[in-house]
Amino acid sequence: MNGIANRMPKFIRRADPAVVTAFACIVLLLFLGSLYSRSFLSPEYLLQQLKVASFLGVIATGMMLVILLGQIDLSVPWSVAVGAMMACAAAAYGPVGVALAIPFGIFCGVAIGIVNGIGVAYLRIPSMIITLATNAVAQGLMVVYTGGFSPQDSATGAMRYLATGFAIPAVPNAVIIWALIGAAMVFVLTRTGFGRTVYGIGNRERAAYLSGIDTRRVVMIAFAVSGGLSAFGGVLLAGYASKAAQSMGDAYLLPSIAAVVLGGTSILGGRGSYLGTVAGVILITLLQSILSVMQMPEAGRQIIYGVVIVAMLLLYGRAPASR
Amino acid sequence: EPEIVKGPAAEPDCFAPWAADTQFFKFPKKEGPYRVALANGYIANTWRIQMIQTAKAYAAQKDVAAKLKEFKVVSTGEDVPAQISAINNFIDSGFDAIVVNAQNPTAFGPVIKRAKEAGVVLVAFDNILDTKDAINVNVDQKGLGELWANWLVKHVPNGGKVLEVRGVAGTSVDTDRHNGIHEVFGASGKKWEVTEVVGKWDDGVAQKATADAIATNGPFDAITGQGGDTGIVQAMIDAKHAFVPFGGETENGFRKFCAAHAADGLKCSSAGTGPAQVAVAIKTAIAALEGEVVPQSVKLPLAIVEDPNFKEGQDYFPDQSDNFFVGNAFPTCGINFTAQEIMGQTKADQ
Amino acid sequence: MKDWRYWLAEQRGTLLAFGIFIAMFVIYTTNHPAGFTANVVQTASNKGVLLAFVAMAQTLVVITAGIDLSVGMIFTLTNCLASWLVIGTGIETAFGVVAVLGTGLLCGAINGAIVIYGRLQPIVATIATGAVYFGIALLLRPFPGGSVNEDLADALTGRLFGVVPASLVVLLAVVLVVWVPFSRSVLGRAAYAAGSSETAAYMSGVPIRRGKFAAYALAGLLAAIGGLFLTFFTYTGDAAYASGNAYTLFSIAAVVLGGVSLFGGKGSAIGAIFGALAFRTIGDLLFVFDFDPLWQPLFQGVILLIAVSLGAFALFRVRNRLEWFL
Amino acid sequence: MDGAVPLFRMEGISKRYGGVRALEKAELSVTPGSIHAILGENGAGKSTLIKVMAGVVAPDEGRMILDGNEVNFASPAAANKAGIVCIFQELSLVPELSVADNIVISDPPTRFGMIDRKAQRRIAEEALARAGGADIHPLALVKDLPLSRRQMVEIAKALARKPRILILDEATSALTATDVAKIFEVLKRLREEGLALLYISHRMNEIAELADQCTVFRNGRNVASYAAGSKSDNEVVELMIGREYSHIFPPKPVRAASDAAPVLEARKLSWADRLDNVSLTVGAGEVVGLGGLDGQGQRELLLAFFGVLRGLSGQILIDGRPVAIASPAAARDDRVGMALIPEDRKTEGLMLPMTVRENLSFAALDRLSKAGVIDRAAEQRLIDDMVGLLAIKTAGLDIPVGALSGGNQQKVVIAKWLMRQPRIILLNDPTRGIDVGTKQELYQLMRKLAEAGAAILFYSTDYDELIGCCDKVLVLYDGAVKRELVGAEITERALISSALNIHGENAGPRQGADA
Ligand SMILES: Nc1ncnc2c1ncn2[C@@H]1O[C@H](COP(=O)(O)OP(=O)(O)OP(=O)(O)O)[C@@H](O)[C@H]1O
Ligand SMILES: Nc1ncnc2c1ncn2[C@@H]1O[C@H](COP(=O)(O)OP(=O)(O)OP(=O)(O)O)[C@@H](O)[C@H]1O
Ligand SMILES: O[C@@H]1[C@@H](O)[C@H](O)OC[C@H]1O
Ligand SMILES: [Mg+2]
Ligand SMILES: [Mg+2]
Repeated sequence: MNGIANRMPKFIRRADPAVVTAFACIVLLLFLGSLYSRSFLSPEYLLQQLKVASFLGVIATGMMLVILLGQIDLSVPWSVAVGAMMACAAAAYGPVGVALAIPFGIFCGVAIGIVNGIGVAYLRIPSMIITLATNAVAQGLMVVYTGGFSPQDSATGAMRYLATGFAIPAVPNAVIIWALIGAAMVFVLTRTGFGRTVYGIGNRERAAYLSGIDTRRVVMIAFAVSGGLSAFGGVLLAGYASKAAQSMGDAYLLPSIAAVVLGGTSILGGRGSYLGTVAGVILITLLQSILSVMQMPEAGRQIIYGVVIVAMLLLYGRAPASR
Repeated sequence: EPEIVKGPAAEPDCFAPWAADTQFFKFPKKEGPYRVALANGYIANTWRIQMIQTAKAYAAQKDVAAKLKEFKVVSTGEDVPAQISAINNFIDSGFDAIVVNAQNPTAFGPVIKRAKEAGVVLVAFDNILDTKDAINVNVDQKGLGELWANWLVKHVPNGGKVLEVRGVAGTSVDTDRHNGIHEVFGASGKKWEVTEVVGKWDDGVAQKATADAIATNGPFDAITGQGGDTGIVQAMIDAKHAFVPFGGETENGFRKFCAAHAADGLKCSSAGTGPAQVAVAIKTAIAALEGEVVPQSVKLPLAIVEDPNFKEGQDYFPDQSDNFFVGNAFPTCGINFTAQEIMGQTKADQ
Repeated sequence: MKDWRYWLAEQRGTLLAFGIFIAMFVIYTTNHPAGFTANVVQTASNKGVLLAFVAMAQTLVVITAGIDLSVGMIFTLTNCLASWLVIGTGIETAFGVVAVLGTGLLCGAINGAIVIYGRLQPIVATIATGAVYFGIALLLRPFPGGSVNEDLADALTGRLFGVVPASLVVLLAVVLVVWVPFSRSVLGRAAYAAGSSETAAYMSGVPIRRGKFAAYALAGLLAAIGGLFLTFFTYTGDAAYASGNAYTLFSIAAVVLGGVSLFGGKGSAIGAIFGALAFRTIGDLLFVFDFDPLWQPLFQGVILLIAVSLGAFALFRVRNRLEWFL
Repeated sequence: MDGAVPLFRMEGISKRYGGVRALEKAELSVTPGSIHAILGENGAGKSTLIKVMAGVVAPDEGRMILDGNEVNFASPAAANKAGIVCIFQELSLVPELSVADNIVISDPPTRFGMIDRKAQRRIAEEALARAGGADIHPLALVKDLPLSRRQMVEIAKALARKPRILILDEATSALTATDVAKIFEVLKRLREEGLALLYISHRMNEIAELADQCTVFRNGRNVASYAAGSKSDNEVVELMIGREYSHIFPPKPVRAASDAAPVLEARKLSWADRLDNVSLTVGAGEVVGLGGLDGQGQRELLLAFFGVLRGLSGQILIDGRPVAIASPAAARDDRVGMALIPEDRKTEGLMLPMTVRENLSFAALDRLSKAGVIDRAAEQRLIDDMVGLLAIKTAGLDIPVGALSGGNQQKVVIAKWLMRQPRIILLNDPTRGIDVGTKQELYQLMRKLAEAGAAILFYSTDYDELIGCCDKVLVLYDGAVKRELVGAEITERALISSALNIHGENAGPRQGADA
């Protein structure tokens, strides 16, 4: 107990100003929302937001890992869809299928990630373009699949439970899962050799390579993890919606990038903390939700969304001045 | 160049004119068999996949196949110019008729002109064209909105709070349905307080928007959704929102819910037109090539099922995918696919 | 080494893109039911030129080692604006064209200002401004519609002397009027230098900020030319989100296929144009190969995957592994 | 010269970076027609001073006076306009642009608003010729040139700007004697033409040859100014480091070269057109030097051992057994136990924004982890050892390594490899841009490691170092070993003549084979 109390101040002292500001923005957003309606401060609404945020949170976790390497993963949309669809598909194959549904969905995402990883790490194709291409291939595969194989697309009980159940009263399982994945990510990034290597490669891959690191393997693993987490996000989304659909992932690409960067991670790689990503994810989710509930017409919503992101970044996301 | 003639159309029950003043076309008769193309835009959703599967299945039916020399399908994605170019290419390649699900109703002016000059029959369906120079196979979108609103007016006697989950902003489908709903509400004489959120015809988006709306503006006395209705009901269940009357689309998942929870208050009107309208469009194109009289604007019947008439195995299929649209038959046109027939094609069938 | 060898080395990416495009286009036209006719070429060029403009826009920004994820939205916004303004008498139309191009320039300038003077990372900054531009497009055109001066539209999407697609001529003119002067100007060189090594450029007294700003602003202008052309091609304005996004992503693919380095400082808009034309031909190949309709998206994806992997063959020539890391 | 009117004066210049005082009331004046050398330890403030002069860094306080008028430079461009041109080390060439583009970069000739390529090429060719780099093709991309050629381009670029004051910050640190000689001729000519030159270098012999006036910096202050030649080397070094200065090279052990068991051995290594049948052995405890003009394959040889090159022919043997080393990961593996101190510490040795701690343990993470998790206590112990062993001067372990001075950065690179206790250490010109004090520490460390049994292969562009440190030197020319010098044979004369691939005594400098 005492240990935790002792650590808190240090933890705050060490915190990146960007992360602190991002959290301050969250509070501000909620305050502004509460001027419109008290319900924005209700526990149900906040938990509901956290639950919805956890889907983006899981996906953004993978995106962050890749961005830390100085890369990007544009295959998120169809990795999410593939995860969701394939998990549901597995369920068509009897009890074994049902049992393996979740791992199978994740595995398919990992497979996409591995292709990305091979392209980026071994073939040195810019990630922005290889992931765009695998995204197109994944879409093609799912169209073929849907049209020809009598797809089963209902989520299994386990998927539903993960996304919407309550293992702990009042705390949605999705939130717990995000917390677990987040904790694992924090651990990996701060405590393991792999994490250090990720930051090292993000800063200077050449130096990392000459330090005797198999940088290609690390890049490959990071993309595989990103694919897997996108797919897992898809599995959770399918659980939430109780079914899988093709367009599931479309809404997650740009927000996942924005969330990571709003959280203070450098798009050039090598710098950023997971706590920032958490803040970014919550920010984006809240912003979208508040605009939606205010019944802002789509046009106004887009404009405000864009302006708020630029404003927040100008507040704390600026690169240092050169002189 | 078609001749403008007097009705009625060749198969009046199927080729129903949109309105009293709808013109009728009679194209010069061409000798078959014909080369027909389907220029689809977006492809990556179940509705479109189901549509393409139906088109293939329809073109493969014996009597239809006999009339077709070639049936070619191209999907060009979201990009309008790509679809325009596809139609241009079909024209240049000498196709006799082109069926199109247009990405944009107003962008095809030049291509319609070219088709006309080249004597190619152009038939639009689902997302139709703003023109009097091509044939449109129309769904009465506004009528659909009216139908849902009437259902709610009937089932919520004193008016109240309504959640309206809209589709994709800026499309005519969304606007027409929305206008239909609000005209009926306005004329009902009851007091309605409508909360509008955007669901983009997508279960995930609709579910989130609904969950947020319930948490902040709920509870509601009635719901209407243009699509993503399975997600909307799911959000109600998750939020432990009471079941209330619902006017929505024809997704299998939605209908499953309607059937299961009718007793608890989920009284539904489920209506729309399924992807099989592509078959009507192809049929219209062939009829036009054969020199039959067809309306410039064909009005499709709506497939409607309302509480308490949901029949398992006919109106919904408990062990089939949630994602497909059940309204998939147009008996007046002799088109009788069941959705599961289309989506249930297995590897062996191919 | 002889001078021409250096030239060749510099143009390698462009020439490769040219080669890929020609190869694909030959496969396409030789298998096309109508063959290599003026119509087929015109159709292909109208479609290709649209992406070419957006890809040129993307090139300018990528050269500075930035990226513009709002080009598609500027393209969409200017399309919507043009469907209001580019109509009427000659004077009115001309005024409309100027207004549309000015708007594009302004959007690009805003991006540039935010990235350079606001010091924000271009990826997120342009995701955000892209949302704003799309929002404005939607305000202008809540529904598809509007109109355009059809005489002008037909002239620019038609053919000259019955054979040459006018759109290609416009593209060439834009290359000569915008790209060539820019790439050879002091500002253009500053943009390249900033993209290659910002510190080095700064230390050398290169006007990097002005160079980068010019690149972003001109990118907006080029995207607007694209938007204008879209209006000529479709006669209407349409605030379509998915299509705007698609153009942004396609432009990145085109730029890479065109030999422009995403790391900045290297490549040319000419390469990107061929990249764009090649990318468009991938879609056209669907006409000539008889694929099951549901397999078409997969086919396109696979071709794209193969095309972007082509560059990787150079890797097998690398004998010093440090070259992997630039 | 002392009586000459200063062209430019700096008075009371201070600059702080956070807690670090880079400059503290520094003074300097520059007279036309003279070469003014600036000396000082790593981190003494030399670079900061000239960055202030060149408009790269804004000073916190102080005045600058040019031609009697106070000036203030808002940017490097402004300083250039005033006639102050600086050659920063490696920082200011744009790699993707051509040599000609780079030479005219700050003020390209234009016609009708566009860059006039013909004129540009003419200017570039002239400038290259003046700088002694006429063999460099103006259309070549800078990124394709070896370091020594890039330095030539830098100088040409500076000359093309018609400077009144020309500043060279360690501009020769990557060059070999021949190139340096060429540049010196240029500099002397410029002095004749009336330019004011500021020259920063850690090489005492260069300063002795070139300078008219010297200023020594220590801890951000100018501690002494004197006419060149008026102080002995030892006195100067003591001024610089502020302490007594003892003999620079540690004594070499006396023993027969043959009694060392070969640890690292190469047999007929060839690679592309850069390595040509190189055979060599390095024994335990032996320091073997690689000599020759820069760019004769020395760097490639080190990279070949370290598993970086593909398509290598010939054999590498470790402890007499042939091994295949396909990557640095394989090279550092215990079976081989190799370490490479790379050429460029900023891009190959370190991740500048990461902390000193993270950089130090980076190459040894596998050893410091159990099941992938870093044992932080063990990490801390090993880091403390290394910081102590190499006397790394840092404000803390959790500051970015980029904030350390050049010499200390280099120590971090070496320490990070020593953490693995390598048996074979490859050093690629490790003392570049490092002050005498630190150099001396490195020489001693090298010897200590050798005595502990390490096999050391050491490439240096500085002949004094090779002479002072090595038991044996292999001189490379055009990728092949031209001569092996052992023990007392290692003399400056022998090194130079074999580097130029000439055996007669009338060895005159000749153009190196380089493009
Ligand atoms: N941008 C900066 N941020 C923080 N500290 C800096 C910065 N630039 C210089 N310093 C510090 O200022 C001091 C002087 O540095 P400077 O580079 O002027 O030394 P120097 O004499 O050129 O050393 P060297 O011989 O290694 O080149 C050093 O302690 C350095 O750490
Ligand atoms: N971002 C930074 N933060 C802190 N200190 C910095 C930073 N950048 C540079 N420095 C300091 O500025 C000094 C001068 O930088 P410079 O690039 O001249 O390197 P240097 O020390 O002269 O290295 P070299 O000896 O290789 O020339 C460095 O020694 C370093 O201490
Ligand atoms: O008509 C719509 C169709 O075009 C779209 O693709 O899917 C949903 C349908 O309602
Ligand atoms: Mg220095
Ligand atoms: Mg230095």
